[in-house]
Amino acid sequence: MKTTVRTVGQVSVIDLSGKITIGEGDIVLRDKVQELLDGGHKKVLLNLESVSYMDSAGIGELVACFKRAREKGGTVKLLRPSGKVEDLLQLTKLWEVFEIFSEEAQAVASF
Amino acid sequence: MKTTVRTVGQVSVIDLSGKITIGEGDIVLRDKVQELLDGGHKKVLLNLESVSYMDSAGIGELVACFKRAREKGGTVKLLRPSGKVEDLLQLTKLWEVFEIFSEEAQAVASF
Amino acid sequence: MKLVFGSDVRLVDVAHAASEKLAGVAGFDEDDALNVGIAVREAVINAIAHGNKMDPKRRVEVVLKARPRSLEARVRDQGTGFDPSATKDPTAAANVLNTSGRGLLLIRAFVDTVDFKFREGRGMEVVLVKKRTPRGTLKDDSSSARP
Amino acid sequence: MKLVFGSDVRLVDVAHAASEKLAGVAGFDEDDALNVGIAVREAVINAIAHGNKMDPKRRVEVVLKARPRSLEARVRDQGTGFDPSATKDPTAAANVLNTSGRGLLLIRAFVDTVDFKFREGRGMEVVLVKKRTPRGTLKDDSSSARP
Ligand SMILES: Nc1ncnc2c1ncn2[C@@H]1O[C@H](COP(=O)(O)OP(=O)(O)O)[C@@H](O)[C@H]1O
Ligand SMILES: Nc1ncnc2c1ncn2[C@@H]1O[C@H](COP(=O)(O)OP(=O)(O)O)[C@@H](O)[C@H]1O
Repeated sequence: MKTTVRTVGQVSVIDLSGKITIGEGDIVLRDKVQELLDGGHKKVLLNLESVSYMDSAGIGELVACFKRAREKGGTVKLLRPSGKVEDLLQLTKLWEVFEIFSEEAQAVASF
Repeated sequence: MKTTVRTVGQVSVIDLSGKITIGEGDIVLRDKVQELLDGGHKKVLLNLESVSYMDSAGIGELVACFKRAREKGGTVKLLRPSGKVEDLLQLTKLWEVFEIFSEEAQAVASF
Repeated sequence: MKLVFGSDVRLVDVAHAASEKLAGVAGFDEDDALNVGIAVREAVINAIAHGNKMDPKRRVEVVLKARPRSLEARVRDQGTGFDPSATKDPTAAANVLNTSGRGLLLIRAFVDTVDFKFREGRGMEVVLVKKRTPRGTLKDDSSSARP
Repeated sequence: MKLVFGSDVRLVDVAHAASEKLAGVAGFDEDDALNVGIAVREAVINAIAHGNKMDPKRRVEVVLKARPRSLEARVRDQGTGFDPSATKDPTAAANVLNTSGRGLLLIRAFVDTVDFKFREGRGMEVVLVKKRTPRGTLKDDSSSARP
Protein backbone atom coordinates (compact mmCIF):
# COMPACT_ATOMS: atom_id res chain seq x y z
CA MET A 1 0.00 0.00 0.00
CA LYS A 2 1.14 3.52 -0.78
CA THR A 3 0.19 6.62 1.13
CA THR A 4 0.56 10.37 0.81
CA VAL A 5 -0.46 12.85 3.45
CA ARG A 6 -1.97 16.23 2.60
CA THR A 7 -3.13 19.01 4.90
CA VAL A 8 -6.42 20.66 4.02
CA GLY A 9 -7.23 23.41 6.52
CA GLN A 10 -6.95 21.70 9.89
CA VAL A 11 -7.51 18.25 8.50
CA SER A 12 -4.84 15.68 7.61
CA VAL A 13 -5.94 13.71 4.57
CA ILE A 14 -4.20 10.39 4.00
CA ASP A 15 -4.58 9.19 0.43
CA LEU A 16 -4.23 5.42 0.52
CA SER A 17 -3.74 3.25 -2.52
CA GLY A 18 -3.46 -0.51 -2.82
CA LYS A 19 -4.85 -2.94 -0.27
CA ILE A 20 -5.03 -2.80 3.51
CA THR A 21 -4.00 -6.33 4.39
CA ILE A 22 -2.12 -8.29 7.00
CA GLY A 23 1.58 -7.69 7.41
CA GLU A 24 1.86 -4.75 5.06
CA GLY A 25 -1.01 -2.33 4.46
CA ASP A 26 -2.22 -2.63 8.05
CA ILE A 27 1.20 -1.68 9.40
CA VAL A 28 1.57 1.26 7.02
CA LEU A 29 -1.88 2.51 8.06
CA ARG A 30 -1.05 2.17 11.75
CA ASP A 31 2.26 3.99 11.42
CA LYS A 32 0.90 6.85 9.34
CA VAL A 33 -2.01 7.55 11.67
CA GLN A 34 0.22 7.19 14.73
CA GLU A 35 2.68 9.70 13.26
CA LEU A 36 -0.09 12.22 12.76
CA LEU A 37 -1.52 11.72 16.27
CA ASP A 38 1.96 11.97 17.79
CA GLY A 39 2.45 15.24 15.90
CA GLY A 40 -0.74 16.63 17.41
CA HIS A 41 -2.80 16.26 14.24
CA LYS A 42 -6.08 14.94 15.51
CA LYS A 43 -8.37 15.39 12.54
CA VAL A 44 -7.66 12.54 10.19
CA LEU A 45 -9.47 11.77 6.96
CA LEU A 46 -8.63 8.47 5.28
CA ASN A 47 -9.19 8.67 1.54
CA LEU A 48 -10.09 5.08 0.57
CA GLU A 49 -10.92 5.83 -3.06
CA SER A 50 -7.96 3.85 -4.41
CA VAL A 51 -8.06 1.02 -1.89
CA SER A 52 -9.09 -2.15 -3.73
CA TYR A 53 -9.85 -4.31 -0.70
CA MET A 54 -9.09 -4.97 2.96
CA ASP A 55 -8.82 -8.19 4.92
CA SER A 56 -9.85 -8.75 8.54
CA ALA A 57 -6.46 -7.54 9.76
CA GLY A 58 -6.78 -4.35 7.75
CA ILE A 59 -10.31 -3.78 9.00
CA GLY A 60 -9.11 -4.39 12.56
CA GLU A 61 -6.42 -1.76 12.09
CA LEU A 62 -8.99 0.73 10.79
CA VAL A 63 -10.91 0.26 14.05
CA ALA A 64 -7.69 0.49 16.07
CA CYS A 65 -6.87 3.83 14.42
CA PHE A 66 -10.37 5.08 15.16
CA LYS A 67 -10.00 4.17 18.82
CA ARG A 68 -6.48 5.54 19.21
CA ALA A 69 -7.56 8.87 17.73
CA ARG A 70 -10.56 9.00 20.03
CA GLU A 71 -8.38 8.36 23.09
CA LYS A 72 -6.35 11.41 22.14
CA GLY A 73 -9.46 13.51 21.61
CA GLY A 74 -9.26 13.18 17.84
CA THR A 75 -11.33 11.65 15.05
CA VAL A 76 -10.76 9.41 12.06
CA LYS A 77 -13.28 9.73 9.25
CA LEU A 78 -13.50 7.98 5.89
CA LEU A 79 -13.70 9.31 2.34
CA ARG A 80 -15.03 7.48 -0.72
CA PRO A 81 -14.81 3.80 0.11
CA SER A 82 -15.03 1.92 -3.21
CA GLY A 83 -16.93 -1.24 -4.23
CA LYS A 84 -15.35 -4.01 -2.18
CA VAL A 85 -14.29 -1.70 0.65
CA GLU A 86 -17.83 -0.37 0.93
CA ASP A 87 -19.18 -3.95 0.98
CA LEU A 88 -16.79 -4.77 3.81
CA LEU A 89 -17.76 -1.72 5.87
CA GLN A 90 -21.43 -2.63 5.47
CA LEU A 91 -20.88 -6.31 6.26
CA THR A 92 -18.97 -5.53 9.44
CA LYS A 93 -21.46 -2.80 10.44
CA LEU A 94 -18.58 -0.34 10.64
CA TRP A 95 -20.56 1.74 8.18
CA GLU A 96 -22.54 2.91 11.19
CA VAL A 97 -19.45 3.53 13.34
CA PHE A 98 -17.43 5.72 11.00
CA GLU A 99 -18.49 9.01 9.51
CA ILE A 100 -18.22 8.37 5.80
CA PHE A 101 -18.21 10.97 3.03
CA SER A 102 -18.28 10.98 -0.72
CA GLU A 103 -17.12 14.61 -1.10
CA GLU A 104 -13.80 15.73 0.29
CA ALA A 105 -14.89 19.35 0.89
CA GLN A 106 -17.87 18.15 2.88
CA ALA A 107 -15.72 15.75 4.85
CA VAL A 108 -13.17 18.44 5.68
CA ALA A 109 -15.91 20.88 6.74
CA SER A 110 -17.43 18.28 9.07
CA PHE A 111 -14.51 18.14 11.52
CA MET B 1 -6.49 -11.13 -23.82
CA LYS B 2 -8.86 -8.70 -25.48
CA THR B 3 -8.81 -7.62 -29.11
CA THR B 4 -10.49 -5.10 -31.33
CA VAL B 5 -10.04 -4.89 -35.07
CA ARG B 6 -9.92 -1.59 -36.95
CA THR B 7 -9.51 -0.92 -40.65
CA VAL B 8 -7.15 1.88 -41.59
CA GLY B 9 -7.01 2.28 -45.36
CA GLN B 10 -6.19 -1.21 -46.63
CA VAL B 11 -4.68 -2.35 -43.38
CA SER B 12 -6.39 -4.34 -40.62
CA VAL B 13 -5.10 -3.19 -37.25
CA ILE B 14 -5.64 -5.58 -34.34
CA ASP B 15 -5.37 -3.80 -30.99
CA LEU B 16 -4.37 -6.45 -28.46
CA SER B 17 -4.48 -5.99 -24.73
CA GLY B 18 -3.48 -8.35 -21.93
CA LYS B 19 -0.98 -11.15 -22.36
CA ILE B 20 -0.34 -13.56 -25.22
CA THR B 21 0.07 -16.81 -23.33
CA ILE B 22 -0.64 -20.50 -23.63
CA GLY B 23 -4.23 -21.68 -23.81
CA GLU B 24 -5.83 -18.26 -24.04
CA GLY B 25 -4.08 -15.29 -25.64
CA ASP B 26 -2.36 -17.48 -28.21
CA ILE B 27 -5.68 -18.96 -29.33
CA VAL B 28 -7.37 -15.57 -29.54
CA LEU B 29 -4.48 -14.25 -31.64
CA ARG B 30 -4.60 -17.25 -33.97
CA ASP B 31 -8.36 -17.01 -34.47
CA LYS B 32 -8.38 -13.25 -35.08
CA VAL B 33 -5.60 -13.35 -37.66
CA GLN B 34 -7.11 -16.43 -39.33
CA GLU B 35 -10.47 -14.67 -39.60
CA LEU B 36 -8.85 -11.72 -41.33
CA LEU B 37 -6.87 -13.90 -43.73
CA ASP B 38 -9.97 -15.97 -44.53
CA GLY B 39 -11.83 -12.75 -45.28
CA GLY B 40 -9.15 -11.74 -47.77
CA HIS B 41 -7.54 -9.14 -45.50
CA LYS B 42 -3.86 -9.72 -46.03
CA LYS B 43 -2.30 -6.63 -44.50
CA VAL B 44 -2.31 -7.15 -40.78
CA LEU B 45 -0.81 -4.84 -38.18
CA LEU B 46 -0.69 -6.15 -34.60
CA ASN B 47 -0.74 -3.30 -32.10
CA LEU B 48 1.20 -4.67 -29.11
CA GLU B 49 1.18 -1.44 -27.11
CA SER B 50 -1.06 -2.87 -24.37
CA VAL B 51 0.38 -6.38 -24.30
CA SER B 52 2.18 -6.83 -20.98
CA TYR B 53 4.07 -10.03 -21.84
CA MET B 54 4.10 -13.18 -23.93
CA ASP B 55 5.25 -16.71 -23.15
CA SER B 56 6.91 -19.16 -25.53
CA ALA B 57 3.52 -20.37 -26.75
CA GLY B 58 2.42 -16.81 -27.49
CA ILE B 59 5.68 -16.05 -29.29
CA GLY B 60 5.26 -19.27 -31.28
CA GLU B 61 1.78 -18.18 -32.32
CA LEU B 62 3.12 -14.80 -33.43
CA VAL B 63 5.52 -16.63 -35.75
CA ALA B 64 2.74 -18.96 -36.91
CA CYS B 65 0.59 -15.96 -37.85
CA PHE B 66 3.49 -14.41 -39.72
CA LYS B 67 3.99 -17.60 -41.71
CA ARG B 68 0.30 -18.19 -42.42
CA ALA B 69 -0.05 -14.65 -43.73
CA ARG B 70 3.00 -15.06 -45.94
CA GLU B 71 1.64 -18.31 -47.40
CA LYS B 72 -1.44 -16.38 -48.50
CA GLY B 73 0.64 -13.58 -49.98
CA GLY B 74 0.02 -11.33 -46.97
CA THR B 75 2.10 -9.74 -44.22
CA VAL B 76 1.91 -9.37 -40.46
CA LYS B 77 3.76 -6.37 -39.00
CA LEU B 78 4.10 -5.18 -35.41
CA LEU B 79 3.32 -1.86 -33.78
CA ARG B 80 4.75 -0.53 -30.51
CA PRO B 81 5.96 -3.57 -28.58
CA SER B 82 6.35 -2.49 -24.96
CA GLY B 83 9.06 -3.19 -22.35
CA LYS B 84 8.84 -6.94 -21.74
CA VAL B 85 7.46 -7.69 -25.20
CA GLU B 86 10.32 -5.78 -26.81
CA ASP B 87 12.81 -7.69 -24.63
CA LEU B 88 11.30 -10.96 -25.79
CA LEU B 89 11.41 -10.03 -29.47
CA GLN B 90 15.08 -9.06 -29.10
CA LEU B 91 15.96 -12.19 -27.11
CA THR B 92 14.37 -14.49 -29.67
CA LYS B 93 15.86 -12.51 -32.59
CA LEU B 94 12.37 -12.06 -33.99
CA TRP B 95 13.13 -8.35 -33.89
CA GLU B 96 14.99 -8.92 -37.16
CA VAL B 97 12.22 -11.04 -38.68
CA PHE B 98 9.25 -8.75 -38.17
CA GLU B 99 8.87 -5.23 -39.46
CA ILE B 100 8.32 -3.23 -36.30
CA PHE B 101 7.01 0.32 -36.05
CA SER B 102 6.53 2.89 -33.34
CA GLU B 103 4.15 5.09 -35.36
CA GLU B 104 0.85 3.74 -36.64
CA ALA B 105 0.69 6.06 -39.66
CA GLN B 106 4.16 4.99 -40.73
CA ALA B 107 3.29 1.34 -40.23
CA VAL B 108 0.11 1.65 -42.29
CA ALA B 109 1.93 3.49 -45.07
CA SER B 110 4.57 0.75 -45.24
CA PHE B 111 2.27 -2.01 -46.52
CA MET C 1 -4.03 -28.10 -6.88
CA LYS C 2 -2.41 -28.42 -3.52
CA LEU C 3 -0.33 -25.75 -1.77
CA VAL C 4 1.79 -26.64 1.24
CA PHE C 5 3.73 -24.07 3.22
CA GLY C 6 5.11 -23.17 6.63
CA SER C 7 3.33 -20.72 8.93
CA ASP C 8 4.83 -17.53 7.52
CA VAL C 9 2.35 -14.69 7.31
CA ARG C 10 3.92 -13.35 4.10
CA LEU C 11 2.68 -16.47 2.34
CA VAL C 12 -0.92 -15.41 2.90
CA ASP C 13 -0.57 -13.19 -0.18
CA VAL C 14 0.70 -16.14 -2.23
CA ALA C 15 -2.18 -18.43 -1.20
CA HIS C 16 -4.62 -15.61 -1.97
CA ALA C 17 -3.06 -14.98 -5.40
CA ALA C 18 -3.11 -18.67 -6.32
CA SER C 19 -6.75 -19.10 -5.24
CA GLU C 20 -7.94 -15.97 -6.99
CA LYS C 21 -6.13 -16.95 -10.20
CA LEU C 22 -7.49 -20.51 -10.06
CA ALA C 23 -11.02 -19.14 -9.64
CA GLY C 24 -10.37 -16.93 -12.67
CA VAL C 25 -9.21 -19.76 -14.91
CA ALA C 26 -12.12 -21.88 -13.62
CA GLY C 27 -14.51 -19.31 -15.06
CA PHE C 28 -15.47 -17.11 -12.12
CA ASP C 29 -15.75 -13.44 -12.97
CA GLU C 30 -13.24 -10.97 -11.55
CA ASP C 31 -15.30 -10.01 -8.53
CA ASP C 32 -16.15 -13.57 -7.53
CA ALA C 33 -12.54 -14.63 -8.06
CA LEU C 34 -11.51 -11.87 -5.63
CA ASN C 35 -14.16 -13.10 -3.17
CA VAL C 36 -12.67 -16.61 -3.34
CA GLY C 37 -9.21 -15.13 -2.85
CA ILE C 38 -10.27 -13.14 0.22
CA ALA C 39 -12.10 -16.11 1.77
CA VAL C 40 -9.06 -18.38 1.34
CA ARG C 41 -6.83 -15.58 2.63
CA GLU C 42 -8.87 -15.37 5.86
CA ALA C 43 -8.89 -19.13 6.35
CA VAL C 44 -5.12 -19.21 5.83
CA ILE C 45 -4.55 -16.34 8.28
CA ASN C 46 -6.53 -18.31 10.88
CA ALA C 47 -4.63 -21.52 10.11
CA ILE C 48 -1.30 -19.72 10.58
CA ALA C 49 -2.24 -17.56 13.57
CA HIS C 50 -4.71 -19.64 15.58
CA GLY C 51 -4.20 -23.19 14.32
CA ASN C 52 -0.42 -23.22 14.02
CA LYS C 53 0.22 -20.39 16.49
CA MET C 54 2.71 -18.78 14.10
CA ASP C 55 5.12 -21.72 14.45
CA PRO C 56 6.99 -21.65 11.11
CA LYS C 57 7.59 -25.39 11.33
CA ARG C 58 3.87 -26.16 11.40
CA ARG C 59 2.39 -26.48 7.95
CA VAL C 60 -0.68 -25.17 6.23
CA GLU C 61 -2.23 -27.08 3.34
CA VAL C 62 -4.61 -25.54 0.86
CA VAL C 63 -6.32 -27.92 -1.55
CA LEU C 64 -8.16 -26.24 -4.41
CA LYS C 65 -10.57 -28.10 -6.66
CA ALA C 66 -12.32 -26.56 -9.63
CA ARG C 67 -15.54 -28.41 -10.42
CA PRO C 68 -17.87 -27.62 -13.34
CA ARG C 69 -20.21 -25.58 -11.15
CA SER C 70 -18.18 -24.76 -8.09
CA LEU C 71 -14.78 -24.29 -6.57
CA GLU C 72 -13.80 -25.99 -3.34
CA ALA C 73 -10.97 -24.85 -1.07
CA ARG C 74 -9.84 -26.93 1.91
CA VAL C 75 -7.55 -25.16 4.35
CA ARG C 76 -5.83 -27.40 6.89
CA ASP C 77 -3.63 -26.57 9.83
CA GLN C 78 -1.85 -28.60 12.52
CA GLY C 79 -3.65 -27.09 15.48
CA THR C 80 -6.06 -28.28 18.12
CA GLY C 81 -9.20 -27.02 16.42
CA PHE C 82 -11.96 -24.80 17.77
CA ASP C 83 -15.69 -24.52 18.07
CA PRO C 84 -16.90 -22.07 15.45
CA SER C 85 -20.33 -21.78 17.06
CA ALA C 86 -18.64 -20.41 20.19
CA THR C 87 -17.15 -17.39 18.42
CA LYS C 88 -18.56 -13.93 19.09
CA ASP C 89 -20.68 -12.07 16.57
CA PRO C 90 -18.36 -9.25 15.48
CA THR C 91 -21.29 -7.17 14.24
CA ALA C 92 -23.00 -7.06 17.67
CA ALA C 93 -22.93 -3.62 19.26
CA ALA C 94 -20.66 -4.87 22.05
CA ASN C 95 -18.08 -6.19 19.57
CA VAL C 96 -18.18 -3.83 16.64
CA LEU C 97 -15.21 -1.86 17.96
CA ASN C 98 -13.09 -4.95 18.58
CA THR C 99 -9.88 -4.94 16.60
CA SER C 100 -10.20 -8.60 15.65
CA GLY C 101 -12.79 -11.36 15.25
CA ARG C 102 -14.01 -10.67 11.70
CA GLY C 103 -12.32 -13.45 9.72
CA LEU C 104 -15.13 -16.00 9.84
CA LEU C 105 -17.64 -13.26 9.03
CA LEU C 106 -15.73 -12.45 5.84
CA ILE C 107 -15.35 -16.11 4.91
CA ARG C 108 -19.06 -16.75 5.31
CA ALA C 109 -19.93 -13.65 3.32
CA PHE C 110 -17.65 -14.40 0.38
CA VAL C 111 -18.30 -18.09 -0.28
CA ASP C 112 -21.53 -20.11 -0.32
CA THR C 113 -20.84 -22.81 2.23
CA VAL C 114 -18.30 -23.22 5.02
CA ASP C 115 -17.67 -26.46 6.88
CA PHE C 116 -15.41 -27.03 9.84
CA LYS C 117 -13.88 -30.45 10.40
CA PHE C 118 -11.60 -31.39 13.20
CA ARG C 119 -9.88 -34.71 13.51
CA GLU C 120 -7.59 -35.53 16.41
CA GLY C 121 -4.00 -35.67 15.25
CA ARG C 122 -4.86 -34.25 11.84
CA GLY C 123 -5.70 -30.70 12.83
CA MET C 124 -8.44 -28.37 11.67
CA GLU C 125 -9.85 -28.36 8.18
CA VAL C 126 -12.04 -25.53 6.91
CA VAL C 127 -13.90 -26.36 3.71
CA LEU C 128 -15.10 -23.49 1.56
CA VAL C 129 -17.34 -23.90 -1.48
CA LYS C 130 -18.12 -21.16 -3.96
CA LYS C 131 -20.83 -21.86 -6.52
CA ARG C 132 -20.43 -20.69 -10.04
CA THR C 133 -23.42 -19.01 -11.61
CA PRO C 134 -23.33 -20.10 -15.24
CA ARG C 135 -23.04 -17.18 -17.63
CA GLY C 136 -24.97 -17.35 -20.86
CA THR C 137 -25.35 -21.11 -20.63
CA LEU C 138 -29.04 -21.11 -19.87
CA LYS C 139 -29.51 -24.42 -21.65
CA ASP C 140 -27.34 -26.13 -19.07
CA ASP C 141 -29.59 -24.80 -16.40
CA SER C 142 -32.96 -25.77 -17.81
CA SER C 143 -33.34 -28.72 -15.46
CA SER C 144 -33.38 -26.56 -12.35
CA ALA C 145 -36.70 -24.77 -12.50
CA ARG C 146 -36.63 -21.12 -11.60
CA PRO C 147 -39.44 -19.19 -9.97
CA MET D 1 6.08 -23.35 -0.47
CA LYS D 2 5.16 -26.40 -2.49
CA LEU D 3 2.55 -26.57 -5.26
CA VAL D 4 1.32 -29.91 -6.54
CA PHE D 5 -1.08 -30.25 -9.44
CA GLY D 6 -2.21 -32.45 -12.32
CA SER D 7 -1.09 -31.77 -15.87
CA ASP D 8 -3.78 -29.26 -16.81
CA VAL D 9 -2.49 -26.42 -18.91
CA ARG D 10 -4.86 -23.92 -17.27
CA LEU D 11 -2.88 -24.33 -14.07
CA VAL D 12 0.16 -22.78 -15.70
CA ASP D 13 -1.36 -19.37 -14.90
CA VAL D 14 -1.81 -20.35 -11.26
CA ALA D 15 1.80 -21.55 -10.88
CA HIS D 16 2.96 -18.35 -12.56
CA ALA D 17 0.83 -16.16 -10.27
CA ALA D 18 2.03 -17.92 -7.12
CA SER D 19 5.69 -17.68 -8.13
CA GLU D 20 5.46 -14.04 -9.15
CA LYS D 21 3.69 -13.16 -5.90
CA LEU D 22 6.19 -15.09 -3.80
CA ALA D 23 9.05 -13.26 -5.52
CA GLY D 24 7.26 -10.00 -4.73
CA VAL D 25 6.83 -10.73 -1.03
CA ALA D 26 10.45 -11.97 -0.95
CA GLY D 27 11.57 -8.50 -1.98
CA PHE D 28 12.12 -8.70 -5.74
CA ASP D 29 10.99 -5.63 -7.65
CA GLU D 30 8.01 -5.86 -9.98
CA ASP D 31 10.00 -6.56 -13.12
CA ASP D 32 12.15 -9.26 -11.55
CA ALA D 33 9.11 -10.85 -9.94
CA LEU D 34 7.54 -11.05 -13.41
CA ASN D 35 10.76 -12.59 -14.73
CA VAL D 36 10.59 -15.27 -12.03
CA GLY D 37 6.92 -15.85 -12.91
CA ILE D 38 7.66 -16.26 -16.61
CA ALA D 39 10.61 -18.60 -15.99
CA VAL D 40 8.52 -20.84 -13.71
CA ARG D 41 5.67 -20.67 -16.23
CA GLU D 42 7.93 -22.00 -19.00
CA ALA D 43 9.34 -24.77 -16.82
CA VAL D 44 5.79 -25.78 -15.86
CA ILE D 45 4.62 -25.76 -19.48
CA ASN D 46 7.50 -28.11 -20.32
CA ALA D 47 6.74 -30.33 -17.32
CA ILE D 48 3.10 -30.63 -18.40
CA ALA D 49 3.64 -30.92 -22.15
CA HIS D 50 6.94 -32.78 -22.57
CA GLY D 51 7.51 -34.41 -19.19
CA ASN D 52 3.99 -35.54 -18.40
CA LYS D 53 2.75 -35.59 -22.02
CA MET D 54 -0.44 -33.79 -21.00
CA ASP D 55 -1.61 -36.77 -18.94
CA PRO D 56 -3.84 -35.12 -16.31
CA LYS D 57 -3.07 -37.92 -13.85
CA ARG D 58 0.66 -37.18 -13.90
CA ARG D 59 1.66 -34.55 -11.41
CA VAL D 60 3.80 -31.46 -11.49
CA GLU D 61 5.50 -30.23 -8.34
CA VAL D 62 6.82 -26.73 -7.91
CA VAL D 63 8.90 -26.06 -4.80
CA LEU D 64 9.60 -22.39 -4.13
CA LYS D 65 12.16 -21.26 -1.58
CA ALA D 66 12.83 -17.65 -0.72
CA ARG D 67 16.35 -17.20 0.64
CA PRO D 68 17.82 -13.92 1.90
CA ARG D 69 19.57 -13.25 -1.39
CA SER D 70 17.85 -15.48 -3.89
CA LEU D 71 14.76 -17.37 -4.82
CA GLU D 72 14.90 -20.99 -5.88
CA ALA D 73 12.21 -22.78 -7.88
CA ARG D 74 12.29 -26.53 -8.48
CA VAL D 75 9.90 -27.81 -11.11
CA ARG D 76 9.45 -31.57 -11.20
CA ASP D 77 7.54 -33.79 -13.58
CA GLN D 78 6.96 -37.54 -13.89
CA GLY D 79 8.52 -37.91 -17.32
CA THR D 80 11.54 -39.64 -18.76
CA GLY D 81 13.77 -36.57 -18.83
CA PHE D 82 15.76 -35.10 -21.69
CA ASP D 83 19.17 -33.82 -22.62
CA PRO D 84 19.04 -30.02 -22.56
CA SER D 85 22.35 -29.73 -24.43
CA ALA D 86 20.76 -31.53 -27.37
CA THR D 87 18.08 -28.90 -27.93
CA LYS D 88 18.29 -26.61 -30.95
CA ASP D 89 19.23 -22.95 -30.66
CA PRO D 90 15.95 -21.19 -31.45
CA THR D 91 17.77 -17.98 -32.38
CA ALA D 92 19.80 -19.64 -35.16
CA ALA D 93 18.76 -18.49 -38.63
CA ALA D 94 17.48 -21.97 -39.49
CA ASN D 95 15.20 -22.05 -36.44
CA VAL D 96 14.05 -18.50 -35.90
CA LEU D 97 10.80 -19.15 -37.78
CA ASN D 98 10.00 -22.31 -35.83
CA THR D 99 6.73 -22.09 -33.94
CA SER D 100 8.19 -23.73 -30.82
CA GLY D 101 11.47 -24.35 -29.05
CA ARG D 102 11.89 -21.09 -27.13
CA GLY D 103 11.00 -22.16 -23.58
CA LEU D 104 14.52 -22.92 -22.36
CA LEU D 105 15.78 -19.71 -23.97
CA LEU D 106 13.29 -17.70 -21.93
CA ILE D 107 14.05 -19.58 -18.72
CA ARG D 108 17.79 -18.98 -19.13
CA ALA D 109 17.23 -15.31 -19.89
CA PHE D 110 14.95 -14.63 -16.92
CA VAL D 111 16.75 -16.35 -14.05
CA ASP D 112 20.43 -16.51 -13.13
CA THR D 113 21.10 -20.23 -13.04
CA VAL D 114 19.28 -23.26 -14.44
CA ASP D 115 20.08 -26.84 -13.52
CA PHE D 116 18.61 -30.00 -14.94
CA LYS D 117 18.47 -33.12 -12.83
CA PHE D 118 17.07 -36.41 -13.89
CA ARG D 119 16.68 -39.38 -11.61
CA GLU D 120 15.26 -42.66 -12.82
CA GLY D 121 11.82 -43.21 -11.36
CA ARG D 122 11.63 -39.69 -10.01
CA GLY D 123 11.31 -37.75 -13.23
CA MET D 124 12.87 -34.53 -14.38
CA GLU D 125 13.69 -31.67 -12.05
CA VAL D 126 14.57 -28.23 -13.36
CA VAL D 127 16.12 -25.96 -10.74
CA LEU D 128 15.93 -22.22 -11.30
CA VAL D 129 17.70 -19.66 -9.13
CA LYS D 130 17.12 -15.93 -9.31
CA LYS D 131 19.50 -13.73 -7.35
CA ARG D 132 18.23 -10.73 -5.54
CA THR D 133 20.23 -7.56 -5.94
CA PRO D 134 20.01 -5.86 -2.56
CA ARG D 135 18.42 -2.45 -2.75
CA GLY D 136 19.92 0.27 -0.61
CA THR D 137 21.60 -2.25 1.70
CA LEU D 138 25.12 -1.57 0.58
CA LYS D 139 26.48 -2.29 4.04
CA ASP D 140 25.38 -5.88 3.75
CA ASP D 141 27.40 -6.14 0.60
CA SER D 142 30.67 -4.68 1.80
CA SER D 143 32.31 -8.09 2.16
CA SER D 144 32.04 -8.87 -1.54
CA ALA D 145 34.59 -6.57 -3.14
CA ARG D 146 33.42 -4.82 -6.25
CA PRO D 147 35.61 -3.73 -9.14
N1 LIG E 1 -7.95 -22.59 12.32
C1 LIG E 1 -8.28 -22.23 13.57
N2 LIG E 1 -7.76 -22.89 14.64
C2 LIG E 1 -8.08 -22.54 15.89
N3 LIG E 1 -8.90 -21.53 16.19
C3 LIG E 1 -9.46 -20.82 15.20
C4 LIG E 1 -9.18 -21.12 13.84
N4 LIG E 1 -9.88 -20.26 13.07
C5 LIG E 1 -10.54 -19.46 13.90
N5 LIG E 1 -10.32 -19.79 15.20
C6 LIG E 1 -10.90 -19.17 16.41
O1 LIG E 1 -12.04 -18.42 16.03
C7 LIG E 1 -11.91 -17.07 16.42
C8 LIG E 1 -12.57 -16.17 15.42
O2 LIG E 1 -11.86 -16.21 14.22
P1 LIG E 1 -12.01 -15.03 13.17
O3 LIG E 1 -13.45 -14.73 12.99
O4 LIG E 1 -11.25 -15.41 11.97
O5 LIG E 1 -11.36 -13.74 13.87
P2 LIG E 1 -9.85 -13.46 14.35
O6 LIG E 1 -8.98 -14.42 13.63
O7 LIG E 1 -9.62 -12.06 13.99
O8 LIG E 1 -9.88 -13.68 15.83
C9 LIG E 1 -10.43 -16.85 16.58
O9 LIG E 1 -10.13 -15.82 17.47
C10 LIG E 1 -9.95 -18.19 17.07
O10 LIG E 1 -10.16 -18.29 18.46
N1 LIG F 1 10.48 -31.38 -18.67
C1 LIG F 1 10.84 -31.88 -19.86
N2 LIG F 1 10.76 -33.20 -20.11
C2 LIG F 1 11.12 -33.71 -21.31
N3 LIG F 1 11.59 -32.98 -22.33
C3 LIG F 1 11.69 -31.64 -22.16
C4 LIG F 1 11.34 -31.02 -20.93
N4 LIG F 1 11.58 -29.70 -21.04
C5 LIG F 1 12.05 -29.51 -22.29
N5 LIG F 1 12.13 -30.68 -22.98
C6 LIG F 1 12.63 -30.89 -24.35
O1 LIG F 1 13.39 -29.75 -24.74
C7 LIG F 1 12.84 -29.18 -25.93
C8 LIG F 1 13.00 -27.68 -25.91
O2 LIG F 1 12.17 -27.12 -24.91
P1 LIG F 1 11.74 -25.62 -24.97
O3 LIG F 1 12.95 -24.79 -25.25
O4 LIG F 1 11.01 -25.30 -23.74
O5 LIG F 1 10.81 -25.46 -26.24
P2 LIG F 1 9.39 -26.15 -26.58
O6 LIG F 1 8.80 -26.60 -25.29
O7 LIG F 1 8.63 -25.07 -27.24
O8 LIG F 1 9.70 -27.28 -27.51
C9 LIG F 1 11.41 -29.65 -25.97
O9 LIG F 1 10.90 -29.69 -27.28
C10 LIG F 1 11.52 -31.04 -25.35
O10 LIG F 1 11.93 -31.98 -26.31
